Amino acid sequence: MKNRMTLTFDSRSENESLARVTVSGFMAPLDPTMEEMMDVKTVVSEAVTNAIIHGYDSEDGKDIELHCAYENDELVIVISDNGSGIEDVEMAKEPLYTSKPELERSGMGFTIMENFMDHVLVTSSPGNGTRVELRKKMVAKDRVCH
Amino acid sequence: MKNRMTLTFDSRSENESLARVTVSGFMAPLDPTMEEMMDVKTVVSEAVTNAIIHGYDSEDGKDIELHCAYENDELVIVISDNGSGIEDVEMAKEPLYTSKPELERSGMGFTIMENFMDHVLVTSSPGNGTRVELRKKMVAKDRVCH
Amino acid sequence: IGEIQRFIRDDGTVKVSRGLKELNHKIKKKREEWMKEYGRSPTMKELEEELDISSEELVQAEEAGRMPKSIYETVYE
Ligand SMILES: Nc1ncnc2c1ncn2[C@@H]1O[C@H](COP(=O)(O)OP(=O)(O)O)[C@@H](O)[C@H]1O
Ligand SMILES: Nc1ncnc2c1ncn2[C@@H]1O[C@H](COP(=O)(O)OP(=O)(O)O)[C@@H](O)[C@H]1O
Ligand SMILES: [Mg+2]
Ligand SMILES: [Mg+2]
Repeated sequence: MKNRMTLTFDSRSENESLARVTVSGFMAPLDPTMEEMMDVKTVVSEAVTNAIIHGYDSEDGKDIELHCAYENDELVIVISDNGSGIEDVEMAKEPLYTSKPELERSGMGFTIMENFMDHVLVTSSPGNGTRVELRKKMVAKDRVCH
Repeated sequence: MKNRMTLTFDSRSENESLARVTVSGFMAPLDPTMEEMMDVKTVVSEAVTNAIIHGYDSEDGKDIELHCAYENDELVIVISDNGSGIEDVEMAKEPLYTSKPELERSGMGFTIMENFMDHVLVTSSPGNGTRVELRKKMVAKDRVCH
Repeated sequence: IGEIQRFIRDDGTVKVSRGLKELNHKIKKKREEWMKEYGRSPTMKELEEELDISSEELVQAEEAGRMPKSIYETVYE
């Protein structure tokens, strides 16, 4: 079982929902549990919101890319933007750290991604954008067997 | 109201459903009626199936592109492939014409597109692929007023 | 969309958002029942079979539950 897709969309808040629907449609053939599906949607929301709010400073008309693929039970999701980038990725990942406290951000986006996914890889270059790679094994099928 | 997206996906039959879900997620902010959404999903299915079966002769691993945009109430959808192309577009559009009668194709794909959408433009070049542009005005908002 | 349509008399003017919101309530209820009975989250397919809906309907309705209230409020008026 193998598949791939790439969605490119405008940096508008309504596209957070588009990204969520697309990723759930894409993962449907893996028959995830509803819990797994909601976890994946949550992390996609976090990464897309980050691209819009932080990467592009809430400016619309910019490109965000959502790439998804699976091979057997492993789902790989990559969200990338060509925005401002992150100076210090380690600091950005710290729980509660936010560079936009004025927007009432929780600073928990990366922490949520790390908790809900098996693997999170953030690469960023200031001025050139950010790439967040997320991996998760779908274990639904094992569970169904007991 | 304005938005745009492009989905690129593998020429696999399970991606017909992905394309349908993605387009419905994209048009959600236009708050369509049931009928409008079913019409749009149906024409997307027809065009994507054509790209897979005719464009790529049911071979997977090839790219299909679904581009969607709206400005105010007009939805524009473009489905393209880099497959075999169509020799004679006028003939291909004839109701009941199919080049694959052995697959029990109805030959009604283009007819359905023309019936459900306001505007259909097919451009194709043999050996280079096919591009189907579909336009539809969403009139839902007017209807809600009664 | 079959299931969504079953909920409402569709004269062609019914908003998708309304059908999806109703379906979303059914999904939530069924998911809770399943959790109680089996002690784990149902898979997408299990829910689809329980509710006799397609995977597209499940995906759309799941998301509709989260969409801004305003859309539904106007629909229900
Ligand atoms: N795509 C991005 N582009 C630029 N900066 C980002 C991006 N994603 C995250 N960041 C930086 O990392 C910080 C932490 O992100 P996160 O944990 O999601 O918290 P929050 O979004 O609540 O600030 C952000 O405040 C921001 O400085
Ligand atoms: N993307 C495409 N690439 C190549 N040929 C196509 C494509 N789409 C349509 N065609 C040609 O147009 C014909 C008519 O298409 P359609 O009306 O959908 O009927 P059907 O798919 O049932 O054959 C097809 O049989 C095929 O020869
Ligand atoms: Mg965040
Ligand atoms: Mg056809």
